[in-house]
Amino acid sequence: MAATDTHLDHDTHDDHHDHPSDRTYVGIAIILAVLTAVEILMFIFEDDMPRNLVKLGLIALMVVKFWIVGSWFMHLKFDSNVLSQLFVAGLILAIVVYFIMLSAFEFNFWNDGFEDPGLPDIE
Amino acid sequence: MSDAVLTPDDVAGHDVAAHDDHGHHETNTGISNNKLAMWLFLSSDCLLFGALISTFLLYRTNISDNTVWEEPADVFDIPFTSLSSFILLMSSLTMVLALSAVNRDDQRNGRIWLLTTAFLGMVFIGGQVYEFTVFREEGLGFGTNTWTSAFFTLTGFHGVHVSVGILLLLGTVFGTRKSGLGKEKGETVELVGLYWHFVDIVWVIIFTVIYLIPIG
Amino acid sequence: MAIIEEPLALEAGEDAVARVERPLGDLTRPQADGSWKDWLFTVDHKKIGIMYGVAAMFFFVIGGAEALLIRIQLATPNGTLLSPEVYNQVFTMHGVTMIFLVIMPLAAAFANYLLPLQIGARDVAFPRMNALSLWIFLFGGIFLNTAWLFGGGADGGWFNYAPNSSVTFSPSNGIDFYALGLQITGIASLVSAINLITTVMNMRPKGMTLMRMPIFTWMNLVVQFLLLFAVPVISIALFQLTFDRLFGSVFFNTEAGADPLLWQHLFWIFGHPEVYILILPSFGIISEVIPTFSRKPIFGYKFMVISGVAIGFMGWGVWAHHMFVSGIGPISVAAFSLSTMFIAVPTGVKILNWLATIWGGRLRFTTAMLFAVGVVSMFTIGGLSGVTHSIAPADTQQTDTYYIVAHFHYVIFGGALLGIFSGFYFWWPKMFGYMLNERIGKWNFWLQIVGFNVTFGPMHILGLQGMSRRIDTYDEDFGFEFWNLVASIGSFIIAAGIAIFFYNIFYSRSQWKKAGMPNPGPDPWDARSLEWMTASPTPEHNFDEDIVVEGPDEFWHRKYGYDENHNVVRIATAEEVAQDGSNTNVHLPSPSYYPIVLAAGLPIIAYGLIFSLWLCIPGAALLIWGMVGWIFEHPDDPNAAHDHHDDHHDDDDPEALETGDDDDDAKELVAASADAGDEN
Amino acid sequence: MTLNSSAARRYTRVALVVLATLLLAACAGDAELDTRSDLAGPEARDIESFMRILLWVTYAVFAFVMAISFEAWRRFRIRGDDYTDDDEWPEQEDENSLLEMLFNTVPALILLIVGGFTIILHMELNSEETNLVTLDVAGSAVEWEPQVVVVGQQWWWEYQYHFGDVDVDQERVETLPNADIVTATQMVIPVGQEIELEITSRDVIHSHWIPSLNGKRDAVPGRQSAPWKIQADEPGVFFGQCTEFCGLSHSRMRMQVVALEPADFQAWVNAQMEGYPLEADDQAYLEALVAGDTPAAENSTQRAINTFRGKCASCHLMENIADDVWSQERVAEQLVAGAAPNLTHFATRTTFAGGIRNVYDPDTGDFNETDLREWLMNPADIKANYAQPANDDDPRMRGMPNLNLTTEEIDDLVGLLKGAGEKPAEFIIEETGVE
Ligand code: HEA
Ligand code: HEA
Ligand code: CUA
Ligand SMILES: [Cu+2]
Repeated sequence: MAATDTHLDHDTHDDHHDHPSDRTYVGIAIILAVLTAVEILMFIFEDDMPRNLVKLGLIALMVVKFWIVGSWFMHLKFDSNVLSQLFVAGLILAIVVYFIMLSAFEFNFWNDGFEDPGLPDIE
Repeated sequence: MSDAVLTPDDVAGHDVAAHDDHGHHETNTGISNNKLAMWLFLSSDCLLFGALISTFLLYRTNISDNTVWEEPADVFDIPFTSLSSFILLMSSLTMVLALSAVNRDDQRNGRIWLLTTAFLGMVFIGGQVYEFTVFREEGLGFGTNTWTSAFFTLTGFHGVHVSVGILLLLGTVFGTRKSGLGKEKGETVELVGLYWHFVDIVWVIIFTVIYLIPIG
Repeated sequence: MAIIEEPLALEAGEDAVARVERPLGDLTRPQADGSWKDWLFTVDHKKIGIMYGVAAMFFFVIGGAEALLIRIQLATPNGTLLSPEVYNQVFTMHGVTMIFLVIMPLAAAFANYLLPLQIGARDVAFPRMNALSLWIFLFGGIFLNTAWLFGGGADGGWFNYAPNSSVTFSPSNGIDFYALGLQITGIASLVSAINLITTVMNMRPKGMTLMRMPIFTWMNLVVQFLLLFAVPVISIALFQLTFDRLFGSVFFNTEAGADPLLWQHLFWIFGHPEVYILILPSFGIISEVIPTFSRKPIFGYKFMVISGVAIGFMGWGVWAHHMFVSGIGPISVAAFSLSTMFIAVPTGVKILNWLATIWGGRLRFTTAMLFAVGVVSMFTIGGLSGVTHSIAPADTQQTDTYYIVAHFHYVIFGGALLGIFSGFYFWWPKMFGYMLNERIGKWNFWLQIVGFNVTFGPMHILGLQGMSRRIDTYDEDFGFEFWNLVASIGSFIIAAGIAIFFYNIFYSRSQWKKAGMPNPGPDPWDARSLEWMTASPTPEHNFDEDIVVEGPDEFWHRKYGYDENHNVVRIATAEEVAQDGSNTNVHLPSPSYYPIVLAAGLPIIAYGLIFSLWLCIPGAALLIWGMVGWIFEHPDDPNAAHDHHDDHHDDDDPEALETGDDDDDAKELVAASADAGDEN
Repeated sequence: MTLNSSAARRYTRVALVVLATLLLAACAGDAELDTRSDLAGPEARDIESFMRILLWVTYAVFAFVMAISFEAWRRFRIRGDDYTDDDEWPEQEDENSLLEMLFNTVPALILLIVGGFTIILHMELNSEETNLVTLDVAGSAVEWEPQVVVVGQQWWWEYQYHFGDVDVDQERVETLPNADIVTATQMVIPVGQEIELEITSRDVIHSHWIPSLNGKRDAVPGRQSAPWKIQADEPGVFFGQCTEFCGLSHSRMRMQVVALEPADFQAWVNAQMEGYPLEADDQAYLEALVAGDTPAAENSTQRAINTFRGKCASCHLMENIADDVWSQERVAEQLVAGAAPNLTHFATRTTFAGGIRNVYDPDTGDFNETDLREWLMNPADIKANYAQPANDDDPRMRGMPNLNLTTEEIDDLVGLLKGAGEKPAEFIIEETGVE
């Protein structure tokens, strides 16, 4: 995600580079606050909306907030790509592995096995 | 001789020319060792919280043996938790402001923002302690059912992370009383900040997963 | 200072006296004085590596003795040497010891010793953290084994399935020791993973790109990443287990509706990457040994690297092959069966590349080389039986029988351990300055390989005959007694082989002393990578000068070139190329008291959790003392003689001086607490 | 040099011997597989034949690796201890795209083919066939969809047969209704029928494995396993052993499957539906007891009834003798698993104590009083168990405790158990003989 901003990467050894200004930070915080408000609104009107929409919406908002904090506050957008790659590696690994784990609990097909495919004789 | 000989600072064995550029050692990645290590730690922590969150997801609906509630939402105090979540979220703002002040060599504001951040963190922890007490009073113990076990462990681990963060913030503020919190402390503050933001985004997930997303 | 021992040097212009006057002046660092304290407080990656090795070999004798007890018990039907109760503890502790306290730390020994050398660095990125890992591991291992003194070891098997691991089913404290002990050693692995990854990523010399690193370094990098991501998973599982056993939570209590498969998933999500953590260092070792003694570069370097990374990567998607019969549902089983099978592809690439390296070479069968080709053949057997397990339908007949026991001993003993022995023979002169005797070495090898096959070969048969694992006896009429007896005899042949190895160490040393301690020279084997480019044994500062790297196998290319017919010709001798270690002008990180202090706190806290929370107080006190001392410790020993404040430091600006220390304090705090504090 | 080369030859010889041993071992393994001629079910046979093909694939791969190695050793080795002589440098070949491609693709192709067959076999093993067995149960004809609930507990197996119209595919064993037939350690099935197993556990994880009929499947508490099945093509007794480590007496947790012709199976069902058969005066004595009187026991059976009701019935059920004092809740208070073997038809089984002792002497066919006496004297002598409370908070036990029975009580009980059902057919007694 931060890959596009290479021009922001420092070429000098000098300490750090163009940080966003404090004002940008405050702006970001306001965005975060608004997103949180939306989340809570969704929660309040949960019963008036389709369940799946609520769930999807909440998850989407969560991801967006995560991404904003990660890329601006944690500077991933401005830092070396190596860091983003490291972090995203851990993140994706965690998501994928645990997703598979949880689905193994869900899809365990207790009662209906496969149709008998008629085994070709492998003798 | 001296330029051929590895110098003390050069444990890293990097390129000799970099020495003239004092104070900023060139590493292969251009990232300081400390920062790289911190990020490695954070990416490892993803798996840690991942395991806790998945355990919670697995046991999310398992509230057997429970005489206290119909569903968890009955005991949650969402406005309260929302507020404390919001406070934690905003502490991320004060944290970047602290870093930005330190990087400007603005020591006074740097300290103020760091202390604010720590304070907000403490408020959050206070809220969590309060919530735990309420739960206990309602009769929800650690071992009441798998839901409570998973809940207390997940939020508790997060609480421990926040508390460590508070110690780090306070350590930074008070540990530099003599030496000052000048620009050269930028990296220190940045590292504390990374940790702090991470703890914050973990809560973003926890808040949604535990409190907001409806069961069923 | 900080976690990065940066101000190793006293900054020029600052005098030692000024430092001693600091309020915490008594927290100066110890000095190297040539006594045992050098070892206790060292932060030198080489000493640390050696201590890892010694500790692991010590645990190996314990784990091996447990194995021999198992084999005596099973040598005859209805054996009575061990009661069922003790047998269960013995095989559990055997597995736990061998995996967590033998193979992993032996790999860590090599990684610590060699990684900085192979990339031409002076030390690891965080020397004190390195010492911390060692002591945490060692104390954790000792803690785990003290379970024997407090009512018996863990008795749930090394993977300790819930709910058999709950207090109801295992009322003794053994499993508490297991959970907390592994938690502690896990912290050690995590700290050292962060340290070594940072080292490899950040501290390579000029010209050493990633694709010029030796395969050994590569494989260890992969291993450290696996540890970085796998350790937290088992940490959580162990926390849950501990909480269940000690604090009344119900993660694995089926009466409260828990699902016991949660433990299995978490354990094996860690556990399968773990087996690659065990094997990849060995793959790295033999990837150095085979080219050296074949006189050829490693065949298919790129594929070797990529396949190693691929193994590490795919290792995350196969864990449920340990759960084929646990009832996870046919779809999952099918998916995991297929994904497991295909791990054989990158592994096969490695095997075949080693064969291609040997092919057309000039092979010298030194002991190191024998062990290395031993790995190639023996690991193949184990890998192939692994593939037969991965066929889920077939595995329903194999799982939890001795066929599995045969598989994993073939890959672990025949792969990981033989590889490590190969490493011993190969790097011994570099580490200790004398060569191990080759003739005795060959006895060692042949006894070990014959004994190994006689022990574990028959287990394939026993398994296919239907002998269950983890049974303390079997009846005569099951038809198991012949092959069990053979296996038991074999295990004593192995023991003889390993005893010979220990003998070899002492014998070779005394011969060497008798001969007037001849130096083996920097490069006794005509080898290829940078660690051979400095004196033997490695001087404390590793290298006298920076090395600028121009390609893979840098050292070799400095010794040899090609003539017009593309034949190899020598252009320099090793002695000409290698550094002689004579530079005394190098400043090294000072020893430190605090790693060992900090580490000592952990087992005490763990005892406290088991026996009485009061004990946690002194434990925590040690921990805090360690951390505080760590932070406020001088970056350097002010009294040490520094005769080399050379001009280099003249450019220090006064401002940096003033604040030199504290700057890092907070960083240190971050690192220390992040890595030790909140992990436990 | 000479010394070295002779040493080298010696090593080569040793290496060859090792290889030969290995090959022999492999063949022996194969031979063992052949001698496992008691493979008696289609599933086991399918797995076996696939496994045999697999083994040959692995032999081939291994032979290839070893052939290359030996040939390389033979051709390219040089001798001598000087590791730095400059003459002997081969061509420094370190890549070859074609070879490297092959190293990837050939194994991948082999595995692709193996994988295809794996999936087919896997689906076959997990498929279900619905076949109904017509049985006469207590006088009425029942269409039984052959299902057996298999429950593991420390350290024995329970088998439940539900003939009624119950859906046994439920998650927890505790919620299952009472079964029509409950037996321990020995599962009896009709030949030629695919039997669906619903495997679960009451305490820790066990694994149910009858190697001659099919692979294993774990018994996980709180879950009922994904479907698993067995089928026997001919009458016989097939042994099994718990294969998931389950604590102290894991090695002594064994079981057998007895496959019977349909008619014999029907007879077995009929017998199992009966309660304990009592003589008229003993029956009268029992009824008096049930009514609350305390009549004096007049013979061994009556004394045994008394002892059983007083000491054994807190855990064991014996229909018609103790069903009024026995209760599931009481058992659950005493045993972690909450169940002990149902003893009503003890004498129709051929093994006891988790399948490690004979009920009948396999040579003479006599009731095995010796072992039974020893067991009743002190069960822990025969089979390690934790017949003591698990910990201070939890008084429940996990095995049969020593009841401190007197010799006379033991004699009486042995007599009672001897009468618990018909003696099974000769061939079962002969084939089951353990130890
Ligand atoms: C060093 C450790 C190590 C290594 C490297 C491996 C490697 C492999 N393992 Fe193993 N395994 C263990 C350690 C290891 N294992 C342990 C400790 C257990 C037991 C845990 C317990 O229950 O206690 C276990 C158990 C285990 C099981 C579970 C069995 C069961 O309990 O039912 C399975 C199932 O799939 C499996 C599979 C594999 C496979 C497919 C590989 C592959 O990576 C192997 C790949 C290698 C080759 C295949 C050989 C070389 C390849 C070629 C020459 C190319 C050509 C080959 C073909 C075309 C096939 N292993
Ligand atoms: C890391 C790897 C490792 C290693 C190296 C070994 C080495 C050996 N193992 Fe181990 N083993 C495991 C890992 C390992 N094992 C694991 C993970 C399990 C599963 C546990 C479980 O089920 O939970 C297991 C289980 C296991 C079993 C199955 C137990 C059961 O299921 O009931 C057996 C049985 O024979 C066995 C035997 C041996 C033997 C004979 C050796 C020999 O190779 C050991 C040789 C070493 C020595 C003999 C010591 C050194 C010798 C000397 C110093 C000589 C002088 C000293 C003396 C004579 C005391 N092992
Ligand atoms: Cu039951 Cu093992
Ligand atoms: Cu595995």
